[in-house]
Amino acid sequence: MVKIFINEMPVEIEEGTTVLKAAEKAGISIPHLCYHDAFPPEGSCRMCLVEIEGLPKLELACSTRVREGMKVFTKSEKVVEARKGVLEFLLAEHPLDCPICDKAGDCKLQDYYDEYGLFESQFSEHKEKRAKKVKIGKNLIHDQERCILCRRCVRFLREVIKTQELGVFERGIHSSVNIYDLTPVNNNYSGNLAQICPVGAITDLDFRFKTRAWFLEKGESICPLCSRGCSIIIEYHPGHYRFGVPRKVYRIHASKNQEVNGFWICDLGRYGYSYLNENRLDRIIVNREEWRLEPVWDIILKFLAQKLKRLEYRGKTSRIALILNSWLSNEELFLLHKIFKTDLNAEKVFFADPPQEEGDNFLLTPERSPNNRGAREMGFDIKPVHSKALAEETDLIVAFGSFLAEADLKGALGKIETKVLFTSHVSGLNSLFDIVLPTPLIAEKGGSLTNVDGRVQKFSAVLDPPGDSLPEWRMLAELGREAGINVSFYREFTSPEEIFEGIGKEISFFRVEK
Amino acid sequence: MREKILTRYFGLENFFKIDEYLKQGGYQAVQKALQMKPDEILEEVKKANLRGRGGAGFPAGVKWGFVPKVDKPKYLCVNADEGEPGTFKDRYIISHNPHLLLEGIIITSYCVGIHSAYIYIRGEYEAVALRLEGAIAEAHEKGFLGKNILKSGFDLDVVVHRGAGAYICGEETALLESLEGKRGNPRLKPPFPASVGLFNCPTVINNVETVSNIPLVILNGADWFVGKGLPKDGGTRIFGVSGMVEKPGIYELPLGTSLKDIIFKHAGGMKKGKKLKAVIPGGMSAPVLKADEVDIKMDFDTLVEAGSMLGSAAVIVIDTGTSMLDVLKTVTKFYAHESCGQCTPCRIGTSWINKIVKRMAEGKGSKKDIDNILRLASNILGKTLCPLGDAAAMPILSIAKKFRKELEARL
Amino acid sequence: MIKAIEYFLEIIRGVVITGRHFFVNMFFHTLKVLGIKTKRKGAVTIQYPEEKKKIAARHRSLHRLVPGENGKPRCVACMLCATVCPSECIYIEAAEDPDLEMQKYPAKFIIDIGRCCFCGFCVEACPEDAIRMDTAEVELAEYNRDDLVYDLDRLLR
Amino acid sequence: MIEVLIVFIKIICALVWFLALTLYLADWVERKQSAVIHDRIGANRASIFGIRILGLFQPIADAIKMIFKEDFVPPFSHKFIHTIAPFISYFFVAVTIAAVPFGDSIKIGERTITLQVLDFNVGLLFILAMLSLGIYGIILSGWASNNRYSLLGGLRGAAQLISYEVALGLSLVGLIMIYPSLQLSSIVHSQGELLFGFLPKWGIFLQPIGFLVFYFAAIAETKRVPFDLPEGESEIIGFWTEYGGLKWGLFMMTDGMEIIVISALVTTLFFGGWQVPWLVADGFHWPWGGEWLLPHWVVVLLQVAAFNLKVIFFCWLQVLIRWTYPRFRYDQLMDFGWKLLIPLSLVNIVGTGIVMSII
Repeated sequence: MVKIFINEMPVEIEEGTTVLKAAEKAGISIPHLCYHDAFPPEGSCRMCLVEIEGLPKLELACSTRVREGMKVFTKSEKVVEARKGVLEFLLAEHPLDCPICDKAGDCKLQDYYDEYGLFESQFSEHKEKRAKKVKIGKNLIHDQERCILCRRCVRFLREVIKTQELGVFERGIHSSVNIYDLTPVNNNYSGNLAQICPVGAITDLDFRFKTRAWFLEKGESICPLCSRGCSIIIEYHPGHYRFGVPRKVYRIHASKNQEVNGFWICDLGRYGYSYLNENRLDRIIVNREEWRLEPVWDIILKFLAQKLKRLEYRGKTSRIALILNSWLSNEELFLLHKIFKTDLNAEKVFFADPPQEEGDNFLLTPERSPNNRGAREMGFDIKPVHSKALAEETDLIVAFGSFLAEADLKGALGKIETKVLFTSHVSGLNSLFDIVLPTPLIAEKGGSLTNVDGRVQKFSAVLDPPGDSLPEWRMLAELGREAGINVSFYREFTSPEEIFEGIGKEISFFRVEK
Repeated sequence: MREKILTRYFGLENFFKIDEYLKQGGYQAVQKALQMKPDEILEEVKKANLRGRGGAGFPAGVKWGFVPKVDKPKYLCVNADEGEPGTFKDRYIISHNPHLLLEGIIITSYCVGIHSAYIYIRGEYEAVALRLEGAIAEAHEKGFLGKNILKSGFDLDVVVHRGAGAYICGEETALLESLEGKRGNPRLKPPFPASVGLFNCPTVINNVETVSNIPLVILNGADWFVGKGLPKDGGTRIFGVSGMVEKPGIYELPLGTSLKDIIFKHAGGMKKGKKLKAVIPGGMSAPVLKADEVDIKMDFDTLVEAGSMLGSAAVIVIDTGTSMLDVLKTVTKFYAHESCGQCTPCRIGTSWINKIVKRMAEGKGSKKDIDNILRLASNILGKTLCPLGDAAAMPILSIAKKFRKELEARL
Repeated sequence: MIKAIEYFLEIIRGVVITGRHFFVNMFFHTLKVLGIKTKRKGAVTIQYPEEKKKIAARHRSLHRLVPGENGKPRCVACMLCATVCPSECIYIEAAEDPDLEMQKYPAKFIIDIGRCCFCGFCVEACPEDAIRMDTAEVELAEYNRDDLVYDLDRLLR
Repeated sequence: MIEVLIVFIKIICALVWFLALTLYLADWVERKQSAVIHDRIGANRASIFGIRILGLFQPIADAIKMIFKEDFVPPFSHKFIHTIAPFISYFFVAVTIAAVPFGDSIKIGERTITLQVLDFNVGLLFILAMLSLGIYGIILSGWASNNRYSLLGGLRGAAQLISYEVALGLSLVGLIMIYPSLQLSSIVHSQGELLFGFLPKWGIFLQPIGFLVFYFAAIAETKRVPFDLPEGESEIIGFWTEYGGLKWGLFMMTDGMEIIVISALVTTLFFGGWQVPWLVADGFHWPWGGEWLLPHWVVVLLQVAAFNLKVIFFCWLQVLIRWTYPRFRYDQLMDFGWKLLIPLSLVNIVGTGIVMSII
């Protein structure tokens, strides 16, 4: 540990840290454009210049390491003047079309201008004319005029993905980032380029011009599209009621999580958010009119609990079939295990997961569901749906998710008396079951997931679930209480945290070390 | 006292051939050096106060001393990328006396423990490069290069690498990048090339003239060498005089010679009918001196005191018939063209200033433009990644300050 | 006591003032009914649908989208108007402009006049001077709320 | 039989007169007069086949509109009372007109017909009683609406009317003392006499303080600005908040009729009723000597016209006052009634008594 002074404020910091990081830790932000935590410093933007006592020139905060007793000034007159100068240069060649730039609102250059610039333009020459719409990848458009040549994109492809599709061409004022010989950036991590670009040079075709950054609300969640469990930021618009525009997720960004995904997410997770927007089931469907059930949660739950009680009373609990999936959170799987395995001793438990696909060696895993590991640790035997076994001697089937193959089930379901489906989406399955209950997705409820490496990560609701949807854990805890088999056990479960504590008491894998 | 030590035999025919060179007592320094211990050589060089001839004037011995003793290959890069406008000394050295350079390379490599040396030569010097390659081949033949040099057990290979014509590759780290086969962009310092250089290995980078001085130091001793120049600044210097003088060319003179003497005594004075207006004393990147400032000693420290620099000691003489605006235009055009585009102030600043100067030359300028140029140039100065930014800003600043009246008159 | 007298005097004065207005105006009304022309009218009112007051140049009336040289709206779909709108009555959907030089254009531009409070912020916010409130149209009543939702075709003029 | 027919005809005539005056005085005149005071033009849009004539069709249009509006009874209200309340209000004002003399008597053939629906001997008491009963309409409407604001309005109305009832009654005591009768026709006849040989013996000359108190109290009785506390548009919105359509129209008509009743009362009691100065049954008898004899029907016509003109003038005056003054505050209203008008009327009674006993 060394002691340094930033703006005359003493800061204790580990040796070898850069001034920039030290300042960040002390709560002082030093503007920087080319520096990114994931890469070694490049020092080309010259925004992070700071004054260090005893040195004649201004030094780069991003590359200068701390020394004992170093005195750093981040806001001295000299520094501010230098930053103004650099900003002036950057803006001289940067188009001032923020109103139509997609980055406006979370553009670093804009922020720094707001903080340090606010000068009148002295630039009376013509800006260099460059290509405005270069398609550099399947989802990426590069605006060479807006590019400030921080080369984050080049370094990302060189140092993280190692595919090196991008390079800097020409020199001096004519320098521009481009692809080599018509080989566009088509790797599975191309979307990260748009996210790390500090200005609006690389934009995402998927998000481009759809909305403005400041209309969006954001929240942190976990990507459920593979078992890696990357941290993501979901950005969505709450909806424009008067114009009939519903709530819509607009984009997904990678969130920083050193232990799992670093700073990146794959394109599958980034662009595969349409499941949150489209085809959502938002009301309870009762297909059996003769039951005269009002589509209200309380009534349906009481009805289900009644069914379970009756089966238990008759000793026919083995005639219950359960189809689960790995999109369920640890808490929900635990409750399901408790109710159906421990309490009711159901034997027919199947898993219907999305089929495995090829993974890559970086983040994407072959399993395309978020909680496979969790289900295994919970004590479930992961078997695919066996329609023959399912059809025989079954009175009640409770299925979760919309990953079931419709064709396989059609024949099997015919003989079963009561069929209940919990699903988040409208699909052909909905007509096969007697009762269809809407459920929220990972981004719309709280809970925890176990990723492929056995890391348990908690998440909380970002979006409001559509319509009547009720989180499965809540419904299951209620069902456990209503069924009346082990009432006192289920009574204390009123939040995912409480359930998680309950899991920890029973399964050592989920125990939190205190 | 005009004693040539480096350029002593430049007039001789076929001196670049190894036979002729050996006849004049060549490669004796190598023989002497190989019998010395590397540390002794280092001591000797340090004592000789040999300062780098590339422009920055960093003592060569000290630079070698920075090379860490690690178990990694080490490299020597000889910077022959002579891109500075007005400078042509290295070309003369290589084309007239390539073996002196090779001798210096061998001694340096032996001293630091290097087994491969690179000569990064400017792309435009085609004939010079060919001559150098010929010389290397001859040296190989005679056993001065290759495996087991002069049976001392010391191996050395020398490779000539030709640049592709970028000024920035004269900057040491950009030169390394270029040698590695990458785009010639300067690296962030620290780490300095002495510890992390070519292929991430410790690397010594020296100018052709510096290396060429090594054999003289070894052969004649440090004290003799210091005696040829100033106490802090050993040896002679090759001044390349160009511009409106009667006899432009290279002049080997001791450091500390007056600039006035160089122009009027050695270079034969101004051309007929021309009057001195300004001098750029150290290559284009050096701040300009006005006619009344030429009575100045040409050495590193005095010139820095006077607000200029010795640089590559290329004296460019400007007469009253030349408009300073045109000089400025040439300077800005050159730097705007040669900026590598990596860091912001240099990439945009040089081109911006160039645009303003171009407009001024078209007669569309205003007084505000000169203020603007001054402001922009000082925004570049000291804020760039490599010295190119400073090199661009300094002459612009000096011209705009010292000849402001003239510039304003041209508006 | 004096206060009470003053009070009554004021009461009487009030009646006198209103009475004076009544008789003076009545006199001119009577002249008019009798067909005698006078410069002065008995009332300052404008008979609205027949006579219309000239709308001042700065008056904020119905919005319009200014067409550019090619007849398409000048709007670049930056959504600053929608951002600044305090009553959230502007809705824009942008689309990529096929022109390589241009960025985007409004595929949908909807103003819900029923919500609009005519503050004119959208006009001030517009960087392209593409939206103006100078149509001098102030009669915007409709029988149906949905008819008050104006789309691009209706606004472009 | 013929007597009944005559009374019936008199009732019809009185009601038609009343309705026409209500419509045109309370609606058209009020709109137009306020407009003229305000430098406006006033309602002039209602037209029949494009003919507008100064907006004279406006009252008809208003009436049609009110008739065809939805007759809304709010839920939770007391439906019966809610419906009956405006009728109570209307009825008690409408019956007061029975005691008002429009003129002296007319001789048609053998028969002498008094131009009065019914010549009560307690006409004055009857009118006061009927006006007081009108309060019920207000209270009931406020209560039946089951709306706090309506109830507040109704209660305020009741409090206000009861307060001013006292001053109203007391202010007339002096008059009754001078013309020792409660019969309105007899009071009017008495006002035909001359004082000092030239001044008509009108109530205004004999009872100026009585007139002032009566007039203020009477305006307060009509619940119009500046005494419109029961309505109070800006604060409590009033007892008729929950009324619409024709029921609300009835309240409005009650309002208009009250203006006319008050004007008729003022005319009758203080301005000689149908009396024209110096006009007696056979023509003018000027106080400076000489006379201008007129036939009987001309005299009757003059008397009826005089009565109507006086009524119209007082209506005009009330409208002028209504468009001139701002509303009283509630405490000011109560102060005015209890602390000024009632003591003043008591002083007036005592003063009248003293003067009468001296003379």
